[in-house]
Amino acid sequence: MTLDAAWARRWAAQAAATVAAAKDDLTELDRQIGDGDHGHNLDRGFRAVVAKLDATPAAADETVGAVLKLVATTLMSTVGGAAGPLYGTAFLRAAKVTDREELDAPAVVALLEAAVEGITARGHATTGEKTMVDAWQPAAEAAAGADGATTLAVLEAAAAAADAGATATIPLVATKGRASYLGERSAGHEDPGARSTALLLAAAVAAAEEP
Amino acid sequence: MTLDAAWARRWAAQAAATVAAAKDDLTELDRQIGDGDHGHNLDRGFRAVVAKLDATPAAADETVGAVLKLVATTLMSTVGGAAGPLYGTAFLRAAKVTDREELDAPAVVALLEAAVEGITARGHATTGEKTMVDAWQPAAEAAAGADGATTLAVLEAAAAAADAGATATIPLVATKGRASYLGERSAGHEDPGARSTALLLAAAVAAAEEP
Amino acid sequence: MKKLLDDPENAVDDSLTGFAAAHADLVEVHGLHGAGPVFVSRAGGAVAGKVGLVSGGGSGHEPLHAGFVGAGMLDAAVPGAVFTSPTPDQITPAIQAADGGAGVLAIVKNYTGDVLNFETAVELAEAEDVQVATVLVNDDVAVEDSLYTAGRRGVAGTVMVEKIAGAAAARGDDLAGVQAVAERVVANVRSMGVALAACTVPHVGKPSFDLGEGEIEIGIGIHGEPGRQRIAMTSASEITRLLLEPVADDLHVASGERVLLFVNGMGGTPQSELYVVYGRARALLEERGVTVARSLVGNYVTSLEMQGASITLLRLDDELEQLWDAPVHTAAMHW
Amino acid sequence: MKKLLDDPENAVDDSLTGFAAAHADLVEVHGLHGAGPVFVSRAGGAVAGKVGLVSGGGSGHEPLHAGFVGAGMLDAAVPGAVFTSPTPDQITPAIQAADGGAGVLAIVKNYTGDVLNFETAVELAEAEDVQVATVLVNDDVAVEDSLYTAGRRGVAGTVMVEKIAGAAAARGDDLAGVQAVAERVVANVRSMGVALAACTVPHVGKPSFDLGEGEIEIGIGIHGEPGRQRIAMTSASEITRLLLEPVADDLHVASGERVLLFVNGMGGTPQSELYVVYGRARALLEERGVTVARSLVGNYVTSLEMQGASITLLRLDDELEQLWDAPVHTAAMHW
Ligand SMILES: Nc1ncnc2c1ncn2[C@@H]1O[C@H](COP(=O)(O)OP(=O)(O)O)[C@@H](O)[C@H]1O
Ligand SMILES: Nc1ncnc2c1ncn2[C@@H]1O[C@H](COP(=O)(O)OP(=O)(O)O)[C@@H](O)[C@H]1O
Ligand SMILES: [Mg+2]
Ligand SMILES: [Mg+2]
Ligand SMILES: [Mg+2]
Ligand SMILES: [Mg+2]
Repeated sequence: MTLDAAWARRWAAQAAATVAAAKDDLTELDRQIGDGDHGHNLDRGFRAVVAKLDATPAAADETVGAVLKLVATTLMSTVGGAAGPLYGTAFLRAAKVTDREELDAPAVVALLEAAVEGITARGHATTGEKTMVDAWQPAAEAAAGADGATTLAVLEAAAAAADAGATATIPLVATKGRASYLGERSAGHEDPGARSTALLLAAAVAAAEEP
Repeated sequence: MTLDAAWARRWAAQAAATVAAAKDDLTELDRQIGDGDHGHNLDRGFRAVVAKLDATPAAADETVGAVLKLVATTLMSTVGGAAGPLYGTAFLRAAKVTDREELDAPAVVALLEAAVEGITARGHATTGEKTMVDAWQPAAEAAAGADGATTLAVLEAAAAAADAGATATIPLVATKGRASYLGERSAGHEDPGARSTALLLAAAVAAAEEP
Repeated sequence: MKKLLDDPENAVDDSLTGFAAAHADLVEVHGLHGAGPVFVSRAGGAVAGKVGLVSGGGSGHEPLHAGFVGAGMLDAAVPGAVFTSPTPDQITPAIQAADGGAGVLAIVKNYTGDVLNFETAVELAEAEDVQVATVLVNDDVAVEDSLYTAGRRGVAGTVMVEKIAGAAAARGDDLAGVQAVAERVVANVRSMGVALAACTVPHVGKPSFDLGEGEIEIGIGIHGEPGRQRIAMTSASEITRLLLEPVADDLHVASGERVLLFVNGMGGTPQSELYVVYGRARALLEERGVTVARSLVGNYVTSLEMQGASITLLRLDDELEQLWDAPVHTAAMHW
Repeated sequence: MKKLLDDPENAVDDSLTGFAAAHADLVEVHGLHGAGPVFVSRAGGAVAGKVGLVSGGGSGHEPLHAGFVGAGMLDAAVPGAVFTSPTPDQITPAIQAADGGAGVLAIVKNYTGDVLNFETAVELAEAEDVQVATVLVNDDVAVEDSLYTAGRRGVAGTVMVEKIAGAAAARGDDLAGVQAVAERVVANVRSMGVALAACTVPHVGKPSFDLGEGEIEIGIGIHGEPGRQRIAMTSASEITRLLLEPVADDLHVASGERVLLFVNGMGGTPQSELYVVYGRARALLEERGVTVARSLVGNYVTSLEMQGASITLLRLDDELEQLWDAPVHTAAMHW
C-alpha cells in the first residue's frame, strides 16, 4: 500500500462511487435543514472528476498533488452551491502540500490540515457551527494525534474521526450555511456536508486498502 | 290553497331555503361535469331574491306576475353563468302570462309553458341535450296532461315530472352547456340545472301546501 | 385548501381592491363592497372618438381581463364571480363607460353563460343609444365545433384578440373596422391546453376536478372544467406535441407562413417549464417550415393556481404583426 | 411530481433553450447542452463605456435573473443548477461579457454558495483585467443578522437593486457611482416571505420541505429551504400583518415617508391572491402614515411552483423613484 498518484486516482473513483450511492441520503439530509441539493451537486461534481481523470492519462512521474489539483478545479467548476468552492479549496490547498509522488504519514497529516485551513479560510466557520468543518477538523486532529502510526492507520484514524464528527453534528444548532436560517430547528439533523466529508475520507481509506 | 301573489312570495322563500340546503350537492354535480359553481350561483341569487322581496312590501292588489318579475330581474342580475339568464328569462316569461291576482290550473300550465319557451329561446336546447330543459319540458307537459285536475294537482304533476326528468339526465351525453365539452364522459352524471329545476318546482308545491 | 384570502366569498372584491390601488394610474374599479355592479374601466374615462373595447367573464383567469385595461387594449373589463360569467347589470354600465362616442366592441369568449349575459347587456346598452358590435372568441380546438357541443370555447387566444383589436381602435379604426380586425384574429387563432393538477375555487374548497397522481387532462378549458381526454403523465416533448399538432393542423398553418407562438401558463406552473414547452413547440413548428415571428410566454389566461399550460398559434400578416407590436400600457402587458 | 419537463437533469438547459429562442432580440444564451459554461448575456454584447451589471444564482427563481437581462437592467445573468449557486467558470465569462470597458458590478445575493463562487469568479475576472465591484443583497428580515447565522439572505429585494442600479448604469454613472446607488437600495430595502406549500426540485422529486395541510411557513427563503417559523394557516390579513410589520419595523419606515411596495409571488399562487395581500399591506402602511408611491405585484423572484408570497418595501427618495421609473426592456420587466 503506497499513497501515490494511483492511490489519489483510486480515491477519486471511490469517492465518486460512494457519493453516487449516497446521493439520495445526502440530499435528504440537506432537504431537512437546507435546500435539498447537496447529494446531487456532489454527484454531478464527482462524475465530472472521473470523466476528467479518465481523459487525463497519468504521466509517469505524476504527483499526488497533480491529481488532487485536477479534482479541485473540477469540483470548483461543476459542484456549485456552498460545497463546491469549499471542497474545491480543500483539495486545492491539499494539492499544494502534496506535490510529490508518494505520501508518508506526516504528509497525510499535512494534506488534512491544509484542507481544513482552506475550508475555514473560505467559509469562516469553526467547529461547533454544524458544517463540514465538524468532520474535517477532528479528522485532521486525529491524524496528527496518530503519531508514529502507519500512513494507512493515520488515514483510518482521520476517517473514523470524521465519521464521529459528522454524527456529533446532529444535536448542534447551525450558525453557518443555509441551515443557520432555521435557528433552533436545525438541531436534531445531521449536517449533510459533514456527512459527505466522512464519506470522502472513508473513500480515501478504501482506496488505500485496494491492491 | 290559492296560487296568489302571497303563494308566489312563499314559493320564492321556499326556493331560497331549498337551494341553500342543496347548494353543496348542486355544486358537486356541477363539479363532476361543469365548473362547480351552480349551487353557489343559485344560492347567491335566491338570497338576493329574498332580500329584494323583503324590501318590497306587497301591494294590496299584487299580481303573481309582479312577484315573478321581481324574481326574474333579481336572478338575472345576481346569478351569472348560464343559469342566471336562463332562469331569469324563464321567470320573466312566466311573469308575463301571470299578470293576475290568482292562478287557476290552466294558468299554471301557461306559466310553465312560458318558462320553457323562454329557456329554449335563449339557450337553443331541446330535450335530450342534458340541460334544465330536460326537467322543465316534462314538467310543462305533465301539467298540460293533468287535464281537469286541481291547480295543486297540476303543480304536483309538474314537480314530479321535473324530478323524473332530472334523474333521466344521468345516462345522457350533454350537447349543450359546459358539460358538452366532456363528450361521452358527461354520461353517468345528473345535470345540475335539471336537478335545480326539480327543486324549484318542488318548492312551488311546498309553497302551495303551506296554510 | 390554503389560499391567501380572508373570506372566500369576498375574494373577488378583495383582490380588485388591491388591483385598483396598485394601478390607480391605469384603472378605476367600480361597485366594490356592495356599492353597485362591479366593473373596471380605464382611468380618466372613455377616449372621445375612439372605439371602446369591453371584455369580461368569470374571475379566476387573472390577468385576463382587468389586467388588459389601458392604452392600446381594453377600455373596460367585467369580472364575474370566480368561473361565473358576469351579469348584464355589470356589463351594461361597462359598455357605457367604454363608449367614447364611436361605439363599443364587446369581446366575448364563447361560453353559454358569457354569451347569454352579454346578449342581454348589449341589448340594454343599445337601448341607451350605445352602438355595440360583438365578436365571439372560439379558439379552443379541444372542443369540436359541431351540433353536439356548445361550440368551441374562447381560451387564451382572447389575449391576441384584445391586444390587436385594441391597437386597431387606438389607431383610429371605426367600429366596423375594429370588429373586422378582431374577427380576422379570431379566424386565425387556435389554442389547446393541458392540466397537470386542477385548481380549487375558493368558496368550493376542493379541486375543480379529480386527477390522479399519474394522470393529466388534455384539452381543458379555463373555467376549471375537466378536459376532453385523460391520459397518463408523459414528457414535455410529448405533451407539447399533443397540444401543438391539433392546433397547427386546425389552423392549416403552412410552410413559409409566420405565426405568433403563445405559451400560456394556467397559474401554478413555473415559468421555466413554460419555456421548455415553448422551445419544443417552436422546434415542431420549424420542422413544418413555419416561422415563429412573435412570441409570448407567461401566465396571461389562468385558472387560479391550476398547473398546466396552453399553446396558442396566431397566423400573422404584416398588419396583424404591426398591431401586435403597437404600444400597449396595461397592468399585465406593457410595451 | 408532475412537471412539464423531459429529463429533469436537463431542465435548466431545456428551459434556457426556449428562453433564448423566445427572446433572441434581448439575450444570447451561451454554453447550452454541454457546449461550455452556461451564462446569459445581452444580445449585441456589452455596451461600450457603460458599467456592466451581472447577477446570478441557482435556477428555479425565474424570471430572476435571466428575465432581467436587457436595456436598463442586467448585462449578464448566470443561472446555476436548480437552487444551486453557479460556478466560477460560468460567472467569470459572464463578467467579461458584461464589461464595456467601464467595469462591472456583480450583484450577489447573500448565500454562502453565491458569495463563495462569486468571490472566486471576481478574482479570476480581475486577473483578466476587468474592474469588478460587488454588492451583497441581504434584504430578508426573517433571518437575524447576527453571529449565529450566515447573515441575512438576499431575496425579492434583489429585483429593486437590479432595476435601480441598471438605470444608474444606463444614465452613465461610473462604477463607483453605480455601486453606491446599489448599496443605497440595499440599505433601504427589506423583505419577508411565507410559503403555503413547498416546491419540488425536479431531480429530487419530492417537496423541499414537509408542510401539513393546516400549516404555513413564515420567513422562507427562495431556495426551497424551510422558513424560520411554522404556524397554523390563517387569513390573508393576518399573514400580511405577520410579514409587513417586521419588514416596516426593521426598515424604520416613518410616517410621511414614501415607499415602493412589492408583493412577490413564489410561483404557484394566483395573481388574484397577491393583490389581496397588496391591498392589505397598503392599508397597513397607510395606517402608519406611509405613502405607497410605487408598486409591483407579480411573480418576479420565485421558488419553482411554491405557493406563497413575499412583501418587500423600498424606502424611496426622488432619485430612487426616478431610477425606478426609467425605461427598462427585458423579458420580464418592460416599461
Ligand atoms: N461557511 C461554511 N463553512 C463550512 N461549511 C459550510 C459553510 N456553509 C455551508 N457549509 C457546508 O455546506 C453544506 C451544504 O452544501 P450544499 O448543499 O452543496 O450547498 P448549498 O447550501 O449552497 O445548497 C452544509 O451542509 C455545510 O456542511
Ligand atoms: N343552452 C342551454 N340551454 C338550457 N340549459 C342550459 C344550457 N346551457 C347550460 N344550461 C344549464 O345550465 C346549467 C349550468 O349552470 P351554471 O353552472 O350556473 O352555469 P355555468 O355553466 O356557466 O357555470 C347546466 O347544468 C344546464 O342545466
Ligand atoms: Mg444545499
Ligand atoms: Mg357551472
Ligand atoms: Mg360557471
Ligand atoms: Mg443549494
